[in-house]
Amino acid sequence: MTANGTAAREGTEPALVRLLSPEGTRVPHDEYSIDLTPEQLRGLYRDMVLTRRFDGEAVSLQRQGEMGLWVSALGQEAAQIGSGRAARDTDYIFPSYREHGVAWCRGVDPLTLMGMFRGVNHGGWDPNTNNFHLYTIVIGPVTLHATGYAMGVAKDGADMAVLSYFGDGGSSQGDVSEALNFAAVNNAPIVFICQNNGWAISTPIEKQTRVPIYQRAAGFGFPGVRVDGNDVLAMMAVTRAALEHARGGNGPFLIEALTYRMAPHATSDDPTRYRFAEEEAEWRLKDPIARLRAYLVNEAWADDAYLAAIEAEADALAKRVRDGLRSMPDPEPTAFFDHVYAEQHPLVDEERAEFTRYLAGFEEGH
Amino acid sequence: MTANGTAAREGTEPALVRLLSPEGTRVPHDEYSIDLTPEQLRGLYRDMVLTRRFDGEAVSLQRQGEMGLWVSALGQEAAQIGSGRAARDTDYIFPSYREHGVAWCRGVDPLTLMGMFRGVNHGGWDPNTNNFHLYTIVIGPVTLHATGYAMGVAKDGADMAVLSYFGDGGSSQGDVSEALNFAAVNNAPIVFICQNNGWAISTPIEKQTRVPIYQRAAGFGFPGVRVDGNDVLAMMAVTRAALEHARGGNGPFLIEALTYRMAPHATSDDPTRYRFAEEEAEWRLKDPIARLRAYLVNEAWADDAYLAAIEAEADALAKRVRDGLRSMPDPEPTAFFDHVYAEQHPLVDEERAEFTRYLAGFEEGH
Amino acid sequence: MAARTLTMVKALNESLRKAMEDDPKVLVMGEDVGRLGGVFRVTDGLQKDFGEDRVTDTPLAESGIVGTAIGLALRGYRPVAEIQFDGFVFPAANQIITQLAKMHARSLGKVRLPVVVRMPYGGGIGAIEHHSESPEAYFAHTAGLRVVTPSNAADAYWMLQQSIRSADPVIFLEPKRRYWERADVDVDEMPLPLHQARVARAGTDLTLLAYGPMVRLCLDAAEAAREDGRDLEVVDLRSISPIDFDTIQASVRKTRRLVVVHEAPVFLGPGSEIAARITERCFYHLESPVLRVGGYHSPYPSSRLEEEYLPTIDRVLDTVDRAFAF
Amino acid sequence: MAARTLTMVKALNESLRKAMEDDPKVLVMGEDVGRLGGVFRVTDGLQKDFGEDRVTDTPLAESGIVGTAIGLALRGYRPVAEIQFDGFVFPAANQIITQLAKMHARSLGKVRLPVVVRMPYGGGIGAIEHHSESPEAYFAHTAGLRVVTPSNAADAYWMLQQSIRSADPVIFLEPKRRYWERADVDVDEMPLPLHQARVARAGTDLTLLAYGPMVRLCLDAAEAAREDGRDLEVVDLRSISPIDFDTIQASVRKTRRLVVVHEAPVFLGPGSEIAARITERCFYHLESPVLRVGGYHSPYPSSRLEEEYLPTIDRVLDTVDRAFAF
Ligand SMILES: Cc1ncc(C[n+]2csc(CCOP(=O)(O)OP(=O)(O)O)c2C)c(N)n1
Ligand SMILES: Cc1ncc(C[n+]2csc(CCOP(=O)(O)OP(=O)(O)O)c2C)c(N)n1
Ligand SMILES: [Mg+2]
Ligand SMILES: [Mg+2]
Repeated sequence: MTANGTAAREGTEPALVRLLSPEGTRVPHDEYSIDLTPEQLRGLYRDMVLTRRFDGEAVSLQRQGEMGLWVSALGQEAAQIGSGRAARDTDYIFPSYREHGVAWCRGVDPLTLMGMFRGVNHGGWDPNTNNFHLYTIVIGPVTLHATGYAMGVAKDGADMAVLSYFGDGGSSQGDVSEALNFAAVNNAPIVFICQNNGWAISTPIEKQTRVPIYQRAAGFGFPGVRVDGNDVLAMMAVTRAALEHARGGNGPFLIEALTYRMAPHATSDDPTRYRFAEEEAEWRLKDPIARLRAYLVNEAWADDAYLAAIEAEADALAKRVRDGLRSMPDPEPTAFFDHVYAEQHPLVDEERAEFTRYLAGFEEGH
Repeated sequence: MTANGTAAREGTEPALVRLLSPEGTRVPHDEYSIDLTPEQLRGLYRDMVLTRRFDGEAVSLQRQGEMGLWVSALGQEAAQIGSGRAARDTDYIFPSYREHGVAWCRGVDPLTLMGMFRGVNHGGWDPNTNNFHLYTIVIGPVTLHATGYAMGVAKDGADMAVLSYFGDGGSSQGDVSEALNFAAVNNAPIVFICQNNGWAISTPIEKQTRVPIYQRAAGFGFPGVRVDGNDVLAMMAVTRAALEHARGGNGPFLIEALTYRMAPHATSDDPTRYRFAEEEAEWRLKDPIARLRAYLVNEAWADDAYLAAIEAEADALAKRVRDGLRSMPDPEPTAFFDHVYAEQHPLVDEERAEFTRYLAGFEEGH
Repeated sequence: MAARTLTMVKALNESLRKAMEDDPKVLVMGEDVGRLGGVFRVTDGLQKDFGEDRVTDTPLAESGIVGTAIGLALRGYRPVAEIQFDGFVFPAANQIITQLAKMHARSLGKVRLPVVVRMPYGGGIGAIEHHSESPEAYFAHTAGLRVVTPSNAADAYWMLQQSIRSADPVIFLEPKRRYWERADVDVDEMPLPLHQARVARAGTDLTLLAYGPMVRLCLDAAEAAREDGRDLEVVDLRSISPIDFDTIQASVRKTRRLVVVHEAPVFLGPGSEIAARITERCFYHLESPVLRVGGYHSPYPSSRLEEEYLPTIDRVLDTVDRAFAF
Repeated sequence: MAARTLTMVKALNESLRKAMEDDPKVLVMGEDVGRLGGVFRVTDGLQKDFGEDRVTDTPLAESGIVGTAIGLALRGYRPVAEIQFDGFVFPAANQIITQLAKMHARSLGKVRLPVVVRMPYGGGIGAIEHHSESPEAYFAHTAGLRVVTPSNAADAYWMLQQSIRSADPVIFLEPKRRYWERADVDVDEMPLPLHQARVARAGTDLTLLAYGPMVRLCLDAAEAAREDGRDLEVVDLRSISPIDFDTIQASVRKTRRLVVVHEAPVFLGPGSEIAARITERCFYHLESPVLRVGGYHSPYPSSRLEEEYLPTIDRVLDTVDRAFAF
């Protein structure tokens, strides 16, 4: 199938920022460093385990018919938790549609994310509650929303920055390039994070770009860095630095997180059609959670009891999600008329009235 | 008005390729060189003078009401003639809408270009006659057409390359970035030429990009070079090399031609509203034609008689254009129905018949 | 304060100025809106008075303009984004159709996007390709957008005020060939609601329905028809989405005949919806089918043919004749 | 060769295969059309058999897909470009509307762009946002494009053949909820012309007009109506631009009543043009106004509401009742 080794995919060139080896040992780095307490490290571990758990539960629930679709973040926990935890609550985040780990860091209830995949809404949450924007299914446009938001932040002189996520596939969209350029020209306080998980559905990164995506940034005039996206410490360190760079009035920053989509693209997808199991197996060795666990255990910052407690918490979360999803109510039959406009609209009123009349007649056994 | 000195505008950094100084003396260059006969140099001179002349005549004719609009290429003759003459007849060229000098190199009659500005058509020439595509008014999309064409050339294994022109303003369009990426990923035989003439209507280059546009190329994985766009020799040398690079199967190449739009954006524009006359005066010192003339005269490759002969030829061309434009007929009143589709179409037929009936009734004094 | 006589360009300019004075969150953005004041000078002087931070020349990228306007609206601003010409709105189509129009519904009402997208539209000024198009049907078909267009300077002033104050995104279409026509503008007078149509001329025999650039033409046609002894009513639609069907219906129940006139192509143009719905509402009142005069199923032609392509008084009157011939 | 029973997906797949065998200039391109065979497997196996050079996975950029397809067509190829889902066509709107549709006219006929843009469209499969939309009106309003949609596997096979052979650009809409329905496909049988409508069921009392996904629904509605003693004719439009008004007119002159059914929003949807034009053509024949059943003026809702949003047999029959009540 796909040749694995072009510059676009290669994870070994010197530019890659890594602070924790796949074996769980600390790696020094000249430019980026991080010093976390055991408590903080355990927090990251917990975040990743819980994210993986509710994500996996979502896959099961989809299979059981509780959702039409689910897009799993399996394998990308470090990229998401590391960056998500690097942001301050006051920073504003624009996800793509797979950032369940980032949502978790913002305090968004996993059930909130599931409404759209169940089909009861298209998102429906209030972005301002957690400074976490809605998922956007059309790939590309949201990076410009994030950029515009950051331009507004600059106008306000607010002490905050914006995080904007996109995928390796997304990097090809004209809107993403326009976002990089608008951000550069306006010196906007925004950090772009490209999770390069190797695949856009069945399209490998080699067909998406000829060079690593972080290089795009220099082409628009700002710094870009490639990070080991399965290394939660590196992700956190670099995202922190990038956000500080942005908050400090130095303009945008691009982080390419080199990671891997361990699951199918979505529950409807069949990756055996386009990629080798060997590739997945290879990446399993770089698992972000196993890596941090090894570090914690080696340093004796986590023992079996601790790990078991996290598992128990994960079980409880899974159960809560399962119960919550199963009992998530359907919307009212006329709900789709309700928010087309913020202000009164005669056509919507007329159609709603007509439909309501129809429904009533129908129920009377018309 | 506009601060003149950011990296995006700066014309003095070492990267700039220049082979002929503004004073008309040859400058050596490590990577790019060119060796032309006096005959060839005189040819370039003639091309530039004739282009400037018919372009200037077009401005006058527009003022006299013979055209609704004209977009002058004044000041950009070297960028256009140097690159246009570097291409082989078999190469295929996709202009933007201001490449009158390139059209001239392809043997496209200036009058052919004027139809759209007169309003008798939207272009209407056959691109295959001179391997010179139609002008495209919407900025951006044509760079993708050029890329697709080049992808086709690669499929055919043909010994040729594609030249695709866009402006500094155009560089911001998502389509242009998509074109750079598609070209890179497909290793397409295409040379992009960005004529950075400092302005997109009233928008200075500093508001368009934070860094020189040639750097965009590296971000997508292929070489880019900034050239003194008022130096016809440098333009020719670099474009030749770039086309050879592309024809040789090495993929795309981006040339940023640093030049200046000496005229208003279009005949309808008033540049005194947004830029200083000093800036124009400064660039007048770098005039591409004066520069080559100085070189020719210094080397005694052109004398007064030669220069006068070219002026006479220019006068004749201007007269031919003037006469030709003035007698350019209006299209038939129903012409706009004729080429909506290549194959029969009932709605168009119905509307044409209706309109013809209406016209006939009207003429009968209905 | 008494009414002043202003061109539509000046009325729009003053309306923007007023909105920016009233609300510091109002921003103006687009290609060349700053120092140049826009290619039609609608934003003339605004950057000078309000600064580059509120009146911004953007890079040349329409998707970027609308996309960052959405982001600015998410941050609490009220951007008024200019698209330089009708034919250049399509690079922004995705932002407008899948994002701007849908985010309020997507968020179940939690996100409002009070963005105005202004653009000159329509033909008749002898321009080159893409500078004379009438793309209103694309936007009117899109739920979540409001689409309005003034026909005169007074409406231009007030409808722009109302559009900027709207909590919903508004596509604001400016009939460029009327930019230089003057009208009395009373900046104190209470306006009509944004989406209400207006009977521009009362008549009894047939209703001419138009909006934007075609209202003036229809008024002239009505004058001409008077010589033939026909008393035509002219309705200025003003809003293309939503459409004020009640006002049209009232007119048609009275006149019993309707001709819709617009520059946009007839095929699936706004007139098709009006014809369909008014026929349903007035089935027993209509003495002739609703007839339409508009652009043909062709790209907008080169300027030497635009008089042929566009509705003229004669084509309107010809169609009026056809209506009476039923 | 006798007819074989194929799903629509398989019929489309075989049609592409046939076109690629017949003409080496035919290319297939889009996101995931290669090894994966497309998310619906319409291009299954084609890359294996024709190579990466003719069946190409593109970067994720719809404007890039259509834009490079145009360039390939300029070079003499006949690209069949896939847009993965209806809701993702809008990034390509500018390429489709200002370039693909207009280049033939711009060149006074010297440039032909035989590009087919295929896309699955419509709802009913329980998908998330943007995977169930019906954008046909945007394209049908655009002069220079042809817009067609099969309702069954046999039409899918033949109409795709015809679209690929067309000298004009064709927007080819595939009713995704019918992808897995089977029909007899005779690959030797002479097809109808691409733009001709087909009477799918003869009847006398009222005409149901539909296309793509709604044809099956209308046939079922007609069956149900028979129980009420009403004999409905069902016309499968097949082509949304141009529209075969002659076939519709013949049907309506016979039945004297018309109901148009589509998933696209009713407001400025294809039904509006059909209503307007058929009313004009059949003014004295119609016993009730042309009525329309379709999507509401709302973004396509989340899947738990799509049964409410979409036309159903009951809503069609309710509208038929309304037509008879006039
Ligand atoms: C504009 C657009 N085109 C196509 C799609 C269909 N689609 C959904 S996900 C996907 C691949 C995305 O890949 P990438 O950006 O790498 O993100 P990932 O799924 O790997 O997280 C595609 C093509 C879409 N959602 N939006
Ligand atoms: C998509 C699009 N948006 C806006 C315009 C209007 N417009 C015409 S030329 C121009 C400036 C172009 O600047 P640049 O690309 O630098 O080319 P130049 O005119 O300097 O040659 C603009 C904004 C257009 N033609 N197309
Ligand atoms: Mg990916
Ligand atoms: Mg320029």
